[in-house]
Amino acid sequence: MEASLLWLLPAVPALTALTVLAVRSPRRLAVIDLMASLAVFLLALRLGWSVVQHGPVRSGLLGADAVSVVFVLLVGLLVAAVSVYTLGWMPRELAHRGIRESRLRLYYALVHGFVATMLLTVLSDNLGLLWIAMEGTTITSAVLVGFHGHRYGLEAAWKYIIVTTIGISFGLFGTILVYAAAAHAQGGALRALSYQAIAAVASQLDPGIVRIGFIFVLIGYGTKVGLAPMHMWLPDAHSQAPSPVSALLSGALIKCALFGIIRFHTIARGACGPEPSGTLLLAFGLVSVVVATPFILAQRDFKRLLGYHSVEHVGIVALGLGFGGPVGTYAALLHVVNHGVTKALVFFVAGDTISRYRTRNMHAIRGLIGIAPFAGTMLLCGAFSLAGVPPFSIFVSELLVVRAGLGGGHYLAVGVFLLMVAVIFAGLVHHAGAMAFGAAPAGADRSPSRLSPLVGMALLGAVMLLLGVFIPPGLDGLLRRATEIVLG
Amino acid sequence: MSSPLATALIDYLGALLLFTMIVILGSSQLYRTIYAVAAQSAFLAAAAAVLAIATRNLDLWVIAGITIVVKAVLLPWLLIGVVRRIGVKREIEPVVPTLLTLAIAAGTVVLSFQLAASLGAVRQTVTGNALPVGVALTLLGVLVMASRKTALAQMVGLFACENGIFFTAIAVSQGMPLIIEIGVLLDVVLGALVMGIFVLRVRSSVDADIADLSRLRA
Amino acid sequence: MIGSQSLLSWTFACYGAGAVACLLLRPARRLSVLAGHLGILAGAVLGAALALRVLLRPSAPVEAELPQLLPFVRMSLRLDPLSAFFLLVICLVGAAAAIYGPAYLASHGGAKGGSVRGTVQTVALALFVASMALLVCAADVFSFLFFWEAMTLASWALVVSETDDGEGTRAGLLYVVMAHAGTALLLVAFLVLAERAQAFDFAALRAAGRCLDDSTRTVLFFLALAGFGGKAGVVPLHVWLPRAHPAAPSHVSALMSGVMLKVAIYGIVRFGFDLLAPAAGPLPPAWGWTVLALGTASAVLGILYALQQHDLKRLLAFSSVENVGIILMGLGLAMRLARTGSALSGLATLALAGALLHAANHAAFKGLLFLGAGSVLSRTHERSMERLGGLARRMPWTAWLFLLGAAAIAALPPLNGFVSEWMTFQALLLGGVRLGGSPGLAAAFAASMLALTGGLAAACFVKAFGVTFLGRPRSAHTEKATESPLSMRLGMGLLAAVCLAVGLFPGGVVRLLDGPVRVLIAGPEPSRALTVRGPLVLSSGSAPIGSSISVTGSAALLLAIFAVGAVVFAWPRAAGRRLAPTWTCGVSPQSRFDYTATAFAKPLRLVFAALYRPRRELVRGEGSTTYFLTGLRYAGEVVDLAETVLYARVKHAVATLSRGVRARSTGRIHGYIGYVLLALLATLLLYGRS
Amino acid sequence: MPGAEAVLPALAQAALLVLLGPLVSGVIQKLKARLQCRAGASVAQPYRDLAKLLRKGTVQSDTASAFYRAIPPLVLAAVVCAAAMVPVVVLPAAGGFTLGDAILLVGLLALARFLTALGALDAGGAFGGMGASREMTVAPLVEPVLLLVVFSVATAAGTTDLGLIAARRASDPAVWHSPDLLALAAMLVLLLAETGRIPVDNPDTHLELTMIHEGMLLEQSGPGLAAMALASHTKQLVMMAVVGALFFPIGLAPRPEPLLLVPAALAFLGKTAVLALFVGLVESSYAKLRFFRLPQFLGMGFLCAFLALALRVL
Repeated sequence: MEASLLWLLPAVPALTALTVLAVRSPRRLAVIDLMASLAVFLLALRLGWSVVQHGPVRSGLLGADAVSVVFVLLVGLLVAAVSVYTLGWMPRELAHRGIRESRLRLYYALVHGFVATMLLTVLSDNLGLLWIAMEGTTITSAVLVGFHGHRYGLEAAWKYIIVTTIGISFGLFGTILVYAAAAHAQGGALRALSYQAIAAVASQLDPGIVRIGFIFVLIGYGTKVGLAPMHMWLPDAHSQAPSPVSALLSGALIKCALFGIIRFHTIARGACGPEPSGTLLLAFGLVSVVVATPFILAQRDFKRLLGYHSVEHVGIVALGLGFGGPVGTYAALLHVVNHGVTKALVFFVAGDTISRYRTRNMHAIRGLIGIAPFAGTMLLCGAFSLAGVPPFSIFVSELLVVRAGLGGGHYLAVGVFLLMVAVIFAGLVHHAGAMAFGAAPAGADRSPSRLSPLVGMALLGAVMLLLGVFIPPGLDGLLRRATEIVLG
Repeated sequence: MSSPLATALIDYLGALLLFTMIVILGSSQLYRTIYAVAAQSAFLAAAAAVLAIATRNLDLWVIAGITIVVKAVLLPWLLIGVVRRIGVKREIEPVVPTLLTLAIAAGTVVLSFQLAASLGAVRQTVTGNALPVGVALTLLGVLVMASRKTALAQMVGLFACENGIFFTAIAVSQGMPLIIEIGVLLDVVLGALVMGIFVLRVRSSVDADIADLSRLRA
Repeated sequence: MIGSQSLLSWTFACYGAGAVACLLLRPARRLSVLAGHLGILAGAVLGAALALRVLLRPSAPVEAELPQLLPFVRMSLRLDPLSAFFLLVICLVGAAAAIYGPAYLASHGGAKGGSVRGTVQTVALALFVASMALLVCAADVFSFLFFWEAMTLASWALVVSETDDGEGTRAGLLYVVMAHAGTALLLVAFLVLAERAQAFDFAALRAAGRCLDDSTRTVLFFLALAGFGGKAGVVPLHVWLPRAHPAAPSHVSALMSGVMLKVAIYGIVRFGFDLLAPAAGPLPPAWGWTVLALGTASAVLGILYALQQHDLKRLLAFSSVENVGIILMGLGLAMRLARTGSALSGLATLALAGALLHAANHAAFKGLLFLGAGSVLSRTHERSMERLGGLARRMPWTAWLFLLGAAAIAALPPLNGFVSEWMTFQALLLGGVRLGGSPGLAAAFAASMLALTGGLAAACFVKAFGVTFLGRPRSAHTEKATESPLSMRLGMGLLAAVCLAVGLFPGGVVRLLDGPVRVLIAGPEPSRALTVRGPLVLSSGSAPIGSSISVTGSAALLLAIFAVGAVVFAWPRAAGRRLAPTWTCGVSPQSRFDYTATAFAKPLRLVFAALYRPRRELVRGEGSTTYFLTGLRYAGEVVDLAETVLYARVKHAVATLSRGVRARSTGRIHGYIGYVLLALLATLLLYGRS
Repeated sequence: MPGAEAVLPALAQAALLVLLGPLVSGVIQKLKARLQCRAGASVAQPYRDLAKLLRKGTVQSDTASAFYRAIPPLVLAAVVCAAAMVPVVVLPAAGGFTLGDAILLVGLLALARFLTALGALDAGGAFGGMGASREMTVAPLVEPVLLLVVFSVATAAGTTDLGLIAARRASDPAVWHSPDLLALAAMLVLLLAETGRIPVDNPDTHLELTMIHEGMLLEQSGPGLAAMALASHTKQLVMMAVVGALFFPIGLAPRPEPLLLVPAALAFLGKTAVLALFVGLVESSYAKLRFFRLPQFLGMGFLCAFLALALRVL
């Protein structure tokens, strides 16, 4: 049963992608989309439950342990929320000719292909398959980024696909090096690329080559994650994609890439001890947080702002991993979930806002609370959450990250981190406050928004708030086990 | 065929691969770079074949075959097709002056050899100089992409870079598992297709080279 | 008699119930606001009862375990006498605000806002008061930080929701940003300690604090001091305060200025005397001196800037900076003197008691003053004193209550402000004598600065009351002003009663300080040290050294003489009393003849010009010559040095930097690829070799 | 009533100060007149003025609030109350019930000043405002000086209670140190400022440009004005008594017994006469300072006082 779940999860969206190609009517498309996403969500929950109950599941190239389940659950939740949101978002988009009706099914097909590849990424036990799936996500999402077809979209898409493909190739190179080390250690055939097998013998791997392999993987997958200084494509792509896709890109995709890094982090820890990989993650995390700051402060484009925030927050995750120890790793994994949920929520708000004001220039967006109270409130809540203020979820994970850093004695890193967080907080609250309050311009669309986007936002908002004040024992157990796995 | 001979052959092929890469780096002619990358892929296939003979590994034969078909024929053909479609001017004007590029390339190669030298034990597993050559090829491929203005040149660089990876993969441990190899190639082809589409669409909508667009910044 | 445990839970249940009821009844706007405030009132009353019980009966402290929400922390509350004292202060002002609030929101906030604003503000108020009360009860790091941020957010919401113009929003931004930066510092201080303790609860932290090395201890203390000082409005971290406090609804301003600052003081006390205190021996002397210096600077600068404000609420906010400074003076001295041996410990008690008492007093009279300013605002919709005036005849109750507050904050006998300042004076003076040398000189200097502050405060509040309530009205709104409704007057009356009670019977109030002082320093208890000569006499130390006053006695004497004098002077005479216009050299008087706030403060503005950097511009009307003016417009302002010297420059620097960085990044893909390649090469070079 | 034996002398001394207050003003006026080669009014003139004013009716500004009428008695009460804190002829019984110390005295004087200024603003009009503004500008510069002087002496005695200070210093004259000279200098500067004398203020003029204290009384009339005048007379004498208690605690009676009281009273009169002479001489030999020169003048006093304190502490 569990084994079939592994195949089922990617298969459902993949088949959906094929079927929608044959459907024309927008209404039916939307319904199929919603159904498939909910199915994915339920399957993810089922898988998570079974893994929590009976431990890791494997079959062939696929496998799921606590770590991957964390990511699967995140992807499932976001996919469901995105579909709910799309229900009400799409008609308005069609009305504003953002998407032509003739290409609608292509859109849905691509989205589901994208989802399928993401699920495959986090479910693959085979490092090669992981690479293949990740390249798949690049290809599908690149088309989505360029979906609008105007020059900006295409430019962003080109930068995205080229830069990330380069990164991914480095990732492949690193994978091969580790594979070589593994093959050297246990001259095996296909199983040599199996993560489980490699992790099992990690201690016998040659440290030198694994170290180089990890560097390649970190830079390579790090490009896809959006760690500075390989992050530059990210604001372009995330700002040009249609908002639901942006939510998936920022919320889920970069986390899948992180998943890859985490896998190799475990292997590297096994082979060369915690030192090199931890230090590298710490360095890149810190650089990301620092680099993101000025771009957040002096930013005009709403969605680019969010893009740079993704850079900052993957930096925070990397910091957590780099600080290491149970606390740091736990914090990093928790932050993956928290940031995914929050960022998707804020992208939802951004989509609604942009279609109301017909602009993404934040200087032109005023008084959102007045014309869309719920969205405005969500904007503020999301902003505060992103800034790490209780009672929202990110506060908890950031608190833990700081604690891990102080526990590890990285006072300087923590100092820089907190300074940057404070500055970023100023910038973010400034932007959000300016957009939420004040008097809305005359041209703004004051029509009450449809139900489904609000439901989508409310869903994520609820999760955001809940995780801020209460971590369910199930999730806690899952994260703890995942931490053990990551630490090897 | 005995292993030392195979090692020697692999080394020669590695040298050839590097040579072709340098040709790609140095030449300002789009067609020439495309032919060069095709040749490079052919050498790669040859390397695979050599190892296949040496190790009597059937998978490697398959890989060699696929490489010939896909990388030496299909992809170059696709590139040339695109070039014909958009009638891009043959000259590639570099972003970085070619000489400087070559200098950087030299440095990169040295670095990669040094790096490989620093790994003692592992080098036995790798056949000959495959590891440093592979690293060098990969990095140089990216260097090409960074230093060329037109999108097609960047695609060429990307393929060259992947050749480097494949070479390493083959040399390091008789190739990755077959289906993985195939999957990777599949991705490469898909990616190439998508990129081609992008190039064409930009040409048709705004008459510019997609690699030249730089409106999105900061 | 219900147990303290249940009382505790009931207290917060009331706050919660208030908020929920307010949300549920939202359609009926008046009703919902009323319900919310009722909840707050109930919570405040219960909380006060609980606090009094803990303070008066020093039994085992009340403890409560909060449900464990997050897996890695156990949140708990613990009500020891120190917490109880601050809880009492919070509940006192909270109750007054709750009585005052509904009418105020209806007459002022509601006028512009509509139902949504009323509800939002009521809920936020409930959360605000509740989070402050929970904060002082918090017994572990996580709940402390959690309620700390909740307090900030709730007050932020109240600040930005009051007005539609950008002013409130900007003030809120500055406020929340500075608060957050402070929280970051606190985070570090707390977590370092928590790491040493390997636990989150204060008991463990205390144990860990005992065995810190001195440098770490000091670093942590200064981190905490900076974090809390920002919230307390210590110069130069005060810039947010005079913007944010006036922007909120007036009863919230009362809470922010009167109570929230005290919560920050609580943090400093808790950290300095309790968590970070060494196992034995005195605290590091640097602490006391730093706090004393900061306090002195805040006191003098705060009142100097307050003097030059024309916006009534802004003036009050600045004077809060002054009073926090006075509190810190006492704290600093107590830190220096505490546990240094029997001779000085009595003085430490005196200083600490003075500081704590002044914290409570300031809460009372600053709350009263803000409520008074609020009723003026709600009646006239004027905040600038230049356009007020003559209100004493139109709203007498508000006027007299405000006057009481003004006299109290100016430290005039026989009111509470004088009592606490007298204690601080005595502590500084005797401390200076005992310490001798340069430390003594520092204490003496602080004492002289405190004296200067007192004088300036008197001037400031003569201006505040005189220009606002006396003379003739200077605008149409003010002309038509009427007395505020009963509930608002009741709210003010409560606090006024506290001012009088503390002033007249300090001996009784000092008893409440025994518990907190016992918790903090191992000195003699205030009630023993301060009322050696009976409850009606307040003594500093025991005779022959030390001096004593009887505010009660002198108040009685004052009253008696006043009665006699009143009888004599009010005795009916042949030539009775008649009314006549004020003498203005024969011209029939107009309100334009009256002294305005600007005019009143001008001499001091010139005396302290070096500090104020006053800017004034005179604009002559069209076609005026040297001798003949068709019109003259005067504009002048005083800049806050900290703002211009410090913050403006930092802000500018950051902005320039980030713009520069952005300009660097061209959107060319080659650059992107180049960076990736570079990162790889660099990393390989640095980390590749094993 | 606890310690009535301690309170009654205090009240008696306060009454003494109130009664003698006008006389001192009269003496100073007479002295000035003589120095200006005028006959001048009799020393009893202030009493006559008070009696006259008490008989007159009141004219009150129509803009004044209900509080206005309460101000004069309150001010007087505050000053008299302050007077009760100063040992004039009798030292307090050690350890007995004490009404208050120097700080309370300063506080009560501040209260009087506060109320006076409010009364001035209450009537409206420019003169009252001007007077109040100037008074409240001078006050913050004066009060610290007074407190510092008290502190500098108090550090020697270890208490701020004027009675105890006087007792302490009377017991051993060795307590007289060099700092006291500075403190005394500051105190004399202060005396001129607090009593509204030249060079700080000019009690004889009603020119709006020069007056400070008088400006605040412009709208007062009849009994109210009488109260204010009596208050200022008393305050003046209180300040002098403070000087005596702080620096020349000579001849104070340790116990309230007739035999001891007589010399004490004589000593007090002597001290007061000296100070009155000083004030008179200064008034008739100096010109009034420009208002904005005052800070320097008072700053001088502040500096002296602070140095005195510093020397005491160091």
